[in-house]
Amino acid sequence: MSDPGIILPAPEPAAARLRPERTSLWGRALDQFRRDHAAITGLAIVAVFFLMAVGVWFGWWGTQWSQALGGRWEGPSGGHWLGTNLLGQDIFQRAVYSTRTAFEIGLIVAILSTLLGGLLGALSGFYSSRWIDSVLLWLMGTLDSIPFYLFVAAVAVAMAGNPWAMHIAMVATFWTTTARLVRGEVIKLKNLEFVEAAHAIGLGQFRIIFRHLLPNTFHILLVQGTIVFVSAIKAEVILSFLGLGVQDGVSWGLMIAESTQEVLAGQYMNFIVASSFMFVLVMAFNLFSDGLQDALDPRRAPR
Amino acid sequence: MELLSYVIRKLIGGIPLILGVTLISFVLMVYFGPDKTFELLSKNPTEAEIAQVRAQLGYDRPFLVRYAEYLKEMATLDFGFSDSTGERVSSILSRTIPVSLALLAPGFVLGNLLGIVLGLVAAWYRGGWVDKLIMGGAVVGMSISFLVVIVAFQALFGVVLGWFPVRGWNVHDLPSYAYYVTVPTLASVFVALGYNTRFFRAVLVEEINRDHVRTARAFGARPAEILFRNVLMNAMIPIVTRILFSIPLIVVSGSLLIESYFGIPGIGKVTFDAITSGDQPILKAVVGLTAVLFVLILIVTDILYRVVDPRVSLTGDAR
Amino acid sequence: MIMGMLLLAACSEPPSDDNRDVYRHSEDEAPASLDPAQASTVYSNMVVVNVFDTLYRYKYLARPYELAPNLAAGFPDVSDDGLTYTFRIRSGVEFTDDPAFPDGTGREVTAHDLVYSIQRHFDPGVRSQGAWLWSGRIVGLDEWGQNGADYAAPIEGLKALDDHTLQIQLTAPYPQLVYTLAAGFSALVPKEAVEFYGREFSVKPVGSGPFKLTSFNSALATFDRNPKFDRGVLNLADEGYRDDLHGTYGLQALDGQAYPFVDGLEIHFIDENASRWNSFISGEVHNVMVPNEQIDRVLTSKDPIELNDDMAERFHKHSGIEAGFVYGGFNMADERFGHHPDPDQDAANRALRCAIRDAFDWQARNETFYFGLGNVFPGVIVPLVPEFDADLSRRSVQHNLQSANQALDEYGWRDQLPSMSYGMPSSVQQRQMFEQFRAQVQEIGFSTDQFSPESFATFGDFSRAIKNRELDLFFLGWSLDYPDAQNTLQLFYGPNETPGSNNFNYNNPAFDALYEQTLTLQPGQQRTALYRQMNQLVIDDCVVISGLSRTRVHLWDKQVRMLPDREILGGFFMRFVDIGNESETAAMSN
Amino acid sequence: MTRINQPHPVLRVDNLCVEFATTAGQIRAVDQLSFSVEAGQTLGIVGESGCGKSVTSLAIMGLLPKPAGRIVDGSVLLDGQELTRLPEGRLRQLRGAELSMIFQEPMTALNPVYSIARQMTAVLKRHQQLSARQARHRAIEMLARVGIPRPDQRIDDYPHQLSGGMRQRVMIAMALSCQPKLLIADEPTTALDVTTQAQVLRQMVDLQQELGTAVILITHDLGVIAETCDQAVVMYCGSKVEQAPVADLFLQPRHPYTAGLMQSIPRIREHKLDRLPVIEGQVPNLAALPPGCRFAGRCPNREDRCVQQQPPLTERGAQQFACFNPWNGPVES
Repeated sequence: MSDPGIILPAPEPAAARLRPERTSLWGRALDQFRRDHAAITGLAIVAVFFLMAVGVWFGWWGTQWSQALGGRWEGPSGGHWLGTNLLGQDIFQRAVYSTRTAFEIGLIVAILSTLLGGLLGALSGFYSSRWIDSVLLWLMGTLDSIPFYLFVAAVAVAMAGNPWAMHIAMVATFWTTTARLVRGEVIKLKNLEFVEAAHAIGLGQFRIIFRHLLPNTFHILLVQGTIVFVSAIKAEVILSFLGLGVQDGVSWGLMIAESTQEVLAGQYMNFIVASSFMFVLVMAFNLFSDGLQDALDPRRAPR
Repeated sequence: MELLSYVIRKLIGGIPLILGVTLISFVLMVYFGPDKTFELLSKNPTEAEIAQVRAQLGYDRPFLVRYAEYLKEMATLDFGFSDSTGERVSSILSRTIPVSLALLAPGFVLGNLLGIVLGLVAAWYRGGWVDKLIMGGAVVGMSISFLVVIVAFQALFGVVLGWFPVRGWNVHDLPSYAYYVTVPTLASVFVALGYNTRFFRAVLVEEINRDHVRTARAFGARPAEILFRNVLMNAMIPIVTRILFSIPLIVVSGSLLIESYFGIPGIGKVTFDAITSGDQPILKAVVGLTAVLFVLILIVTDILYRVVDPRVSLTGDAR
Repeated sequence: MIMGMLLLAACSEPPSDDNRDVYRHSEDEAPASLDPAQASTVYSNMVVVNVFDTLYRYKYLARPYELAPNLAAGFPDVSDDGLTYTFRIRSGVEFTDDPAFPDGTGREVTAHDLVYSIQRHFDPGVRSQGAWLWSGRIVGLDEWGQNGADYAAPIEGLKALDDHTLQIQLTAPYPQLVYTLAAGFSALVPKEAVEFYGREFSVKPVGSGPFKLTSFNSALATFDRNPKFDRGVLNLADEGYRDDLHGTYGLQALDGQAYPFVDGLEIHFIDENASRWNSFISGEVHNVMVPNEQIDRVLTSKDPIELNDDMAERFHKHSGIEAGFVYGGFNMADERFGHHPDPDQDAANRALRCAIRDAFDWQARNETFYFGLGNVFPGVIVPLVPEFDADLSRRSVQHNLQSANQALDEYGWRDQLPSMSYGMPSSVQQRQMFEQFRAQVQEIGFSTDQFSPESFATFGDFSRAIKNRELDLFFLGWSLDYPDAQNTLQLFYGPNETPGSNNFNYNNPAFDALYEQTLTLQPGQQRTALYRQMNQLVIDDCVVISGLSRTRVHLWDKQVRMLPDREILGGFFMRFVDIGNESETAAMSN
Repeated sequence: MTRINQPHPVLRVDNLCVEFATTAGQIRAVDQLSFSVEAGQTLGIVGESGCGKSVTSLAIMGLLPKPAGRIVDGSVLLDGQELTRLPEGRLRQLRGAELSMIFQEPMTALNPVYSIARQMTAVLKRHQQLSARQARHRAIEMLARVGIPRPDQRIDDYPHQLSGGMRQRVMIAMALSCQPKLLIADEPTTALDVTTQAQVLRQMVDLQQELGTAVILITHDLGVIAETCDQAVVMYCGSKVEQAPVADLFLQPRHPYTAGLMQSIPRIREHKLDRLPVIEGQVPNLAALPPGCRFAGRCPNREDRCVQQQPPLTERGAQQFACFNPWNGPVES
């Protein structure tokens, strides 16, 4: 076999007897994930941010993000932990409130684009080399050929200030990668015995797709979901800077966009706080996502 | 001859893609796009003037006519004049694209080269601390927003240190080129490096685990030789694919942010201004040409596959 | 190899010759079009008046602004009824050499060129943005445009009597006519170049002004001195020089010398404040208008404006009020809060508008966004025009929550407030301004949802929404076309309602009657009184939340001898700019 | 353990112990392994997959995957030179020159993007300082010697243009092109079909005889051992359970594991063996080895002490085995 480092001289069945290791994909993934300290740390940080976002949802904190509570550009103090911005708004409250915005964008875009990508990818794979597949492949190729920011900007402009324009644009571009991956997996799966058996006993095609094929691509969907989540949060910053992002409310992207002028006037607080919050969440999510990929993709098993 | 017929076949095969891209972008950017009428009107317009300008902009014509016109413009590569300045679109493009290329080329080349080098190093020491350090750095790099990097670099190099200009593009010779291109290049390398390194490492690790690498080691090849001849050369297909396909995205999307922020008169800034002012002729040209570029890159990629891997033939299917 | 070629292609300009004196000017935005027919912005004007000639220009230093002949030989003869104007044009003035002319040599500028240039505005194919200056004013001109814009067809009210004489016949007295002939819109263009370059004339202008455009893109315009340009010498006394005001700028040395003084001109269009500022500090450009966020760092005092020592050591300073203002407006066509046929409801609506106006805190706006340098004034007659009334009650620009709440209670608005949409172009600063305003109206009972932002990706879409009366509230800026209050008061004239310039759709017969009365009046006491009456109507009806004129603080390199001013004056000052060499400058400061 | 007055062996492996770091902890993949090979001799190592035979060959070559695998004890002497303590640079000079190795998968063992010529001459240029022309000449000559028809043309082919058998011949030619003292062949014919297998083996043995190379042949196929080897080492779970001259081994296997292997060989070999014949029971986990004999769990002759302590290597004539209760009966089938 290829690398002696990868195939260790320990035959599988013996291992199963001596140590009760889980044999399913998910069981092994869980074991692998648990041993990945970076991923666990990432998950923990993401959880903290999520709680922060939930708190904002329930109005426990971050409620006074829009009020001008202080003077312009006050330094950190007991009243304003991280100081105030140009309008005298509390930077900490705004950063905390933005956590909710980030999760809203990340979750909505990740869930929708994963659903769309999974569904269309499965359809495309199941009917591979038929017309549905050709049309879907053409659509994916087309969407991938339009430069991302141009596309998002165009959607935002076309939808004239609609608060969901940004989400829709991101979903419309992010689903293609997921769909391609799912398509490949489904093509692989549909030739496997259990699917052929399902055909043989006369199960309907949609039943096969939804009951047998899609669930088996769930690991791809999960990993892609995390990747899209991170991409969405990062894209929001750029779009908000370009004036195409969040329409009402506040987000780290808006804070950074506000701060671009302040930074050059020597006021760094808004910039540092917003970018740090975002960096920590994105970094944690990246670590978490990496851990998931290592755990779920046998080919990415560590070294 | 074989090559020529192949290219022609591929070009014809690219037509649906171009049609798709033009159709989608036409619907979004032109049909439902921004209305330029009121920017061209005076402070005190009359209904008649509004109708007049709308007619001049072609807003009053039916969808299909306008789309057909777009396709005709694509076929003749003549996109007319900018709706804002009245400058010929082709002259805008020929003025701005070289600027963008000169601006982005160093960052693009460096970002990929460094990415490959770091990827090779990490792959060679996979599992070791060097690998962990590089990959840790890559994740950090991936987690920082491009905008944050640009703002921070501009503040650092332009304002705090004052080594480089804060913005602008007043290039007339090599030193002035280096003067203006450095900070944007650093920023784009910084941002691209994390993603590139990760991708290249993954590809290279897969290759480094192959049997022929072990063979080479068993025959006493030096690490440099192995990394170059066995690992890198064999990983060329995914590497070439990634690099080539990132070109159109970088030329438009990448330059958009850098050029708007650094005030550089390249294609990205022109495109962005066209979006925010609804300059449809420019948008039509940029999107259409990007689609053509994609098709060309598809072809170039296939030809390069043939060059880097003897197993690939242009007539049959790859691998 | 490829890189080298790229580099060559990407070069913006050959390096400027060290022996040439080049004035490097910075502006905060790039003009869209350089065609005088579309010279609607300060930025376009900056270029247009330097490349082209206008009949009149504003005096370099005189304030309030005064006209001086430019291409015209003196002021026009006006008939007693004020309807016929006869202009004499200098002879011997030629357009710059350009391939557009036969054998490439520019020919003489004649009165026919002015006829052509004004005709163009009424040609439907030209997309004029300045036609409204003359629309309905000149006999036969509108009809000429409507009848197919045949340039061969004569126009009764606009004709060249000979090569150097132009006659304009008005439909009614129009005291502002001469002002319009100092606007970039009226600049003289040669027909040959317009036809030669077609659509691209807007980026390849050919004129007879003091400079000749050599390159233009959205970041930089470069010019060479027009060697054919000869208007004699600079007479400082005629230009309004006062030793007490201008003595320190080193202008005396230029008195009696032929202008333009510099060999070349560069205008750098730098959108971002910080970038522009840094370019100035590092010497890449010679001048800057101090961006807001630098104000606290640069000034030691705001009234009067004083530079800190370091800045005063290095730079000259001049400050002035902008020729324009920013204001918020209501869409009066909306019966929920605008005009209402029922007098009681109309009064209630008026109370609501007044309450919102009183809730708006100009002081906060000024402090936050203009660093206290804005000039808050009541009404719509801006401080820059002669008709401005410094003694007008400031009641309408005072933040007064108590009176606002009281009025709302009195008219039964409590808990019945309508939802208001606030329109804005999508930008960070616009959003911040909105957030500040929203916080203020929340104090009088509006909830977050009742006061919602509607942002537009392009300014065009924003304007369309205003013109289509889709927005309840909006903030806009206005820059004056000429220093006359009529220019802002026309924004409230009923017949100008949208899509015209009356974005408020304000419709008050009393106002309209006064407006019509002033149209034909020459400047003077009577007209000023009527203007002020109209102003009061607008204030009392709470149509507008107004206003603020920004104070511009100009800084420039001490090496440059000039007085920069882009208000009204536009780019006219550039012909008088001189770059002193180091030793001269040093000698002068001693 | 050591014998005096023997001819000087080309390779002597003494008490070799190799460990791997895994997520389950340190695993001893090779435990106290000793053997030696003389010039011109062929030593077979046989065992189930995972028994440590490939690890042994990599350990000798110094190609254990780093940092997971390392030699924790023992020595490897090539011509009297200690390999385990040699710096990597020196070891590299030996690989391909003094000791060569060919692998199981001829389909993937060659670099697909370079021609045969380029890969063979690279080795020759590296170790023998030949000019490009000389190296090519030599490479063609070697290809001819392993029985490749029209070698002067085939040498410019790319690996994908050759059949599996041809590729393995190329590997053999390449491995022997610098006339190494030792050739390690790790399952060289497993991936080939039966007829090609025999031809390739024959070619390899012929060339080995000609050049006097010592060969270690690693296989799971006892038939291959019988046909080509002088001595055979049987490995189980990382350690040697039996070593004997091939004739003795087939005549009278001593270790019950060897006997088990023998029993399951089909008498008439009509088809190649894809895997070793099945022996009842399961191989223990290397991460948690039992204290006694590693084969005890599957051994028909198991006694109590087999479970408690490890049987030492016993010598009987030319035969060595590690068993308390060796097999004495005939090999049934």
